[in-house]
Amino acid sequence: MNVEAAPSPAGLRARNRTRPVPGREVASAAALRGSAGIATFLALWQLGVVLHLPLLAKIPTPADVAAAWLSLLRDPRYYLDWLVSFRRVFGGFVIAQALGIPLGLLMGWKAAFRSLTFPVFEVLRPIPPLAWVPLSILFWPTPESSITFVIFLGAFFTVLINTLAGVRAIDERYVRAAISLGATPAIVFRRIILPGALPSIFTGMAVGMGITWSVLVAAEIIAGRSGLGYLTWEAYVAGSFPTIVVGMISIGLAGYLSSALVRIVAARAMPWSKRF
Amino acid sequence: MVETLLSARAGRLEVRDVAKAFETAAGATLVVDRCSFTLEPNMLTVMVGPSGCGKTTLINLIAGYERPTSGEIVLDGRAVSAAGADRLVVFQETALFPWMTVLDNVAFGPLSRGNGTRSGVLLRARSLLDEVGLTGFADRYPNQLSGGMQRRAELARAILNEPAVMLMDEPFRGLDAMTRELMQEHYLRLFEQRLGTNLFVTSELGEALFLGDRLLVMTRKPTQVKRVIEIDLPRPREFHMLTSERFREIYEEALAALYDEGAKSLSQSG
Amino acid sequence: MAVALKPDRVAQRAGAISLRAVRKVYDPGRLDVVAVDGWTLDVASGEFLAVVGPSGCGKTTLLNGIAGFDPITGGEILLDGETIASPGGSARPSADRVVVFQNGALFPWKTVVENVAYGPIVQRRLSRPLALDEARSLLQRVGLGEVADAYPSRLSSGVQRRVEMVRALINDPKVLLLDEPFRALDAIAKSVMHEELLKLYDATKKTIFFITHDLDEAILLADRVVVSTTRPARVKHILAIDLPRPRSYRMMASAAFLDLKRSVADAVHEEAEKAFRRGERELA
Amino acid sequence: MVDATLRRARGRIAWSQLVLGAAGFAAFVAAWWLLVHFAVWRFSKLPDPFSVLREWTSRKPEYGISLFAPTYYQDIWASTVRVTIAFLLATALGVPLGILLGWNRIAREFLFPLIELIRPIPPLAWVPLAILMLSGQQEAMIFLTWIAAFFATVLNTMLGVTSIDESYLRAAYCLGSRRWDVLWNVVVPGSLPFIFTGLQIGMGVAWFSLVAGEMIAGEAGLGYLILNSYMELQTTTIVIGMVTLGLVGFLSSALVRWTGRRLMTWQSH
Repeated sequence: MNVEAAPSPAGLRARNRTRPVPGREVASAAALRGSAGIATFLALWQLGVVLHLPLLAKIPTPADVAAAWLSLLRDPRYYLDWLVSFRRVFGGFVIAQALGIPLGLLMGWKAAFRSLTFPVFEVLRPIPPLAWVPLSILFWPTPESSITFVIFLGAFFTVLINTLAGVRAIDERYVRAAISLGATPAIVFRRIILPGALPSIFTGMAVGMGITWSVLVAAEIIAGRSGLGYLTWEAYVAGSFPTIVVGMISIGLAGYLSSALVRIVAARAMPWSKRF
Repeated sequence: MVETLLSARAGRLEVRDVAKAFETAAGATLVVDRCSFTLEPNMLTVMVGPSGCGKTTLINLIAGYERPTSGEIVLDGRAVSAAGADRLVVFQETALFPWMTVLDNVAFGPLSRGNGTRSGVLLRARSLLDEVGLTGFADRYPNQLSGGMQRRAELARAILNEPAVMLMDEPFRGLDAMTRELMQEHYLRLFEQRLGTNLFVTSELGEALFLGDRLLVMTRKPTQVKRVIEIDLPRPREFHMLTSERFREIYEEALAALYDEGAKSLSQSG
Repeated sequence: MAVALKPDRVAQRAGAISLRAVRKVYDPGRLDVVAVDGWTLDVASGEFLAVVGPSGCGKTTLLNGIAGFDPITGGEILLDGETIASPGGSARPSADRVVVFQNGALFPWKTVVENVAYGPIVQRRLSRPLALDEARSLLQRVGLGEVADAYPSRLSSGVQRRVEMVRALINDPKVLLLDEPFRALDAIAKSVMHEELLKLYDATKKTIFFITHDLDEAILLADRVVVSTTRPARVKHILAIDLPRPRSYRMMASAAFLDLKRSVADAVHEEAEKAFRRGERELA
Repeated sequence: MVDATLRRARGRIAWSQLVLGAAGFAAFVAAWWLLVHFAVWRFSKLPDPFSVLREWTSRKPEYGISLFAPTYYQDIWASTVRVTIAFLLATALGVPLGILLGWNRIAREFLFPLIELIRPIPPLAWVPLAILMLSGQQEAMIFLTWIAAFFATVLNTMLGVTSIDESYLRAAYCLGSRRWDVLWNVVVPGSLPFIFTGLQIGMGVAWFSLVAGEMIAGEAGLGYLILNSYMELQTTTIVIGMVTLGLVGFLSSALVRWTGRRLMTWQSH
């Protein structure tokens, strides 16, 4: 593939594409196939439950799930669960960024500080965040704060490691060019290191956001009294099986929306980058 | 006339008996050995040599990114000890900061050093961008420009910084042969208008002879100066001189010296 | 690489390519990007033909059409009188027409000898040990025996290109299609590779279709140089190179070489500038 | 002379890194001990590092779990078996599916939107459904662990196939390959680096989910050990469980990395 010349939008597509550029018909064919795939899945699910296939015997049908969702949409508690879960996730997530990003930048920027702190993080990192749940409940005064702490842990190491890696991956040429142009260390940090690490920081945020929702669900099951994870668990305990699936879908949706939010922020913060 | 205008400008750089060794897994390797040459003010010195011979190391030493293992580098009577704004490197590929607009990139040096008011610097940056033909691209990000345009923006950034010595480290590498020719013309126009001390490193002999006043042919690693050839083609240089008889003679002479080294270095790394 | 590869087959004189009004349009009916337009050209069997044009002009598209990677929109391409590509039936890639790629395409997960043996294994269904033996002895003959068991990533790009040529030639193709194969090399490694390629060509007399944007390279290597316009690629000028063979890098400093260069330099420069201006216009 | 100076400089860097690392770790342990010992804020509720160490290495552990207790190894074994089964299943199903999705455009267009639809549901949200679908606790836990690793494997494998440089495929075809040759000689080895990235991520999320599953619904295993110790307020045992989880998690990732490196000697690093 060529890398050199001025690519026009058309020219770029013409040259980079090895196969003919897909036209409208091809694109709609793909959409059609995708919908067909999803429809087939739903049909098989419905059929499997109706026919009492093994594994699916106790599973609600898609129709049951839709009905349960509709009735839940009229229940104010459902919206409260959304709110509670979002609050927990964002609380832990924001604290993780606030601590992880500066720490990661510092570790990437100062070799001595990195040598000092890195081993400790390397030892703590492989412990799954949920293993912290019991200690967290013991230590923090309120259940809410212990859930937030576990969520914080879920995102913290990811953002820290990504920030650190982002700083380390900045091309030496940029730093050298800045110094040759007369930049002081403070300017190098603010205008080279910080923006240079941003893509990696946002990658860490996106991954971390995924982890926090996963952690949240488990934490709410183990230690919560409300939220989407608790809703799902409560439905299981109460035997209202369609609501379990509604809960799962809601959590999936919430996770998807949060990730989309990270992507939007990233695109805003890095207008120069094509990655987000 | 040019003489009187620029005689006050300093920028005489001497490389005196410099050696540089690097530590590798296999032990220390000597990359530069007993290397001496002088870059004269208002002269475009070009340096060619086999790839991997240590040209980039020499640039890094002159720029002050690395310290010589022995010998010294002297700029206008003072020994070079660290990187500074008086020596500017234009890197292989490009080192425009991807997260700044073209204008911010060009204005970065003077603004970092607090050299002039912000509006004054931006004004000068804009007029320089006009000069290199990038009017209308000031607010783009580098990755929205073609390779050739990025190189011109980088030239503008370097020139606005007014370094005593410009160090061009194969700046047009990676461009295709045709774009490269156009960039050479651009660079020549800028040099012929401003002069100053320039060192231009390349592995392309045609490029070297088209641009330079003096050619340093380097040996393979550990590198030192093998031949110095004065390129007495008239200025301003024109594209058509590339097919002149005088050019051919110099080319033949340089080619013999260079090919000899290149073949040796290839058989060496085998 | 002075050793003749299968000299007995040189006499067969196969590998003539004919382009008949070849045209390629990307995204027809919508963007309508005409990449290649009206190429009519005969490449004789055993001829070394170079096409020079600015980047993105459509040269690679033309090569892809001959190789069978991409269907063409108009005209036809013939190999030894047989249609291999037309708008109706596009060519399949085949071992008749082996491509050496711009950035190199040695499989990084195979050693040098495994790379070279790959063609005989998949194409002639040779057993693995036999194919490896054949590959190893060929590598030895061309002076690459020492690197036979190395992975490509351990080799310099110059050596990688030499291996890639060997991998192409072991299949005894009718045509070699070279897509700026030396582009990533620096000037000196490039000139060493030129000499290697010239020796290889003199020994095998394969038909070579070589695309580049380096005029010096094209003149030094080829029998004929076709100057292409910028997109859409059309034939702008054809220059017969009458430099004697065998050739060497020293000819680049000869008066005859410079005369040849002078005669097309303006045409090439003009297209380069056109391509450059157009690139900037499209970005603005 | 030059060499000696350079070697000394490098030696200093490595040595100082080691010293700093040890100092950092010591500071961490010391801070932990001090905070617990002087009962700063709520730190009195946590065990101090030395009592954890004492318990862990004790022949007669106060709460029954130490390096010398068979039940400790039973828990490790239970978790390891679950992760291993789930991980192998995820690899066996995920890699071929990922290759199919990457290699066949039609299959990708059919299945990828469905996968994208299910993927945002965190593996742990499957807990209740898993218990409902699968009769035994063991199966439910393996399912949970599997689903986490499965998605990571499928997506990375698919990404690996689609990111193979087109010129390798073209080179293979013009050397005379059939489709099947290309699959074995280009697609599979070419996507191997991505596959192993996927497997590494998969191993990480497998442990992550397993712990949650064992805490919620387990009857043995390290996750269960931690939660059970919590119920009985045996805080030193909680920490032992956590550290053990960190260790086995680290070791299993290292195993995947090592296998990957053995299979990809051709990569230059």
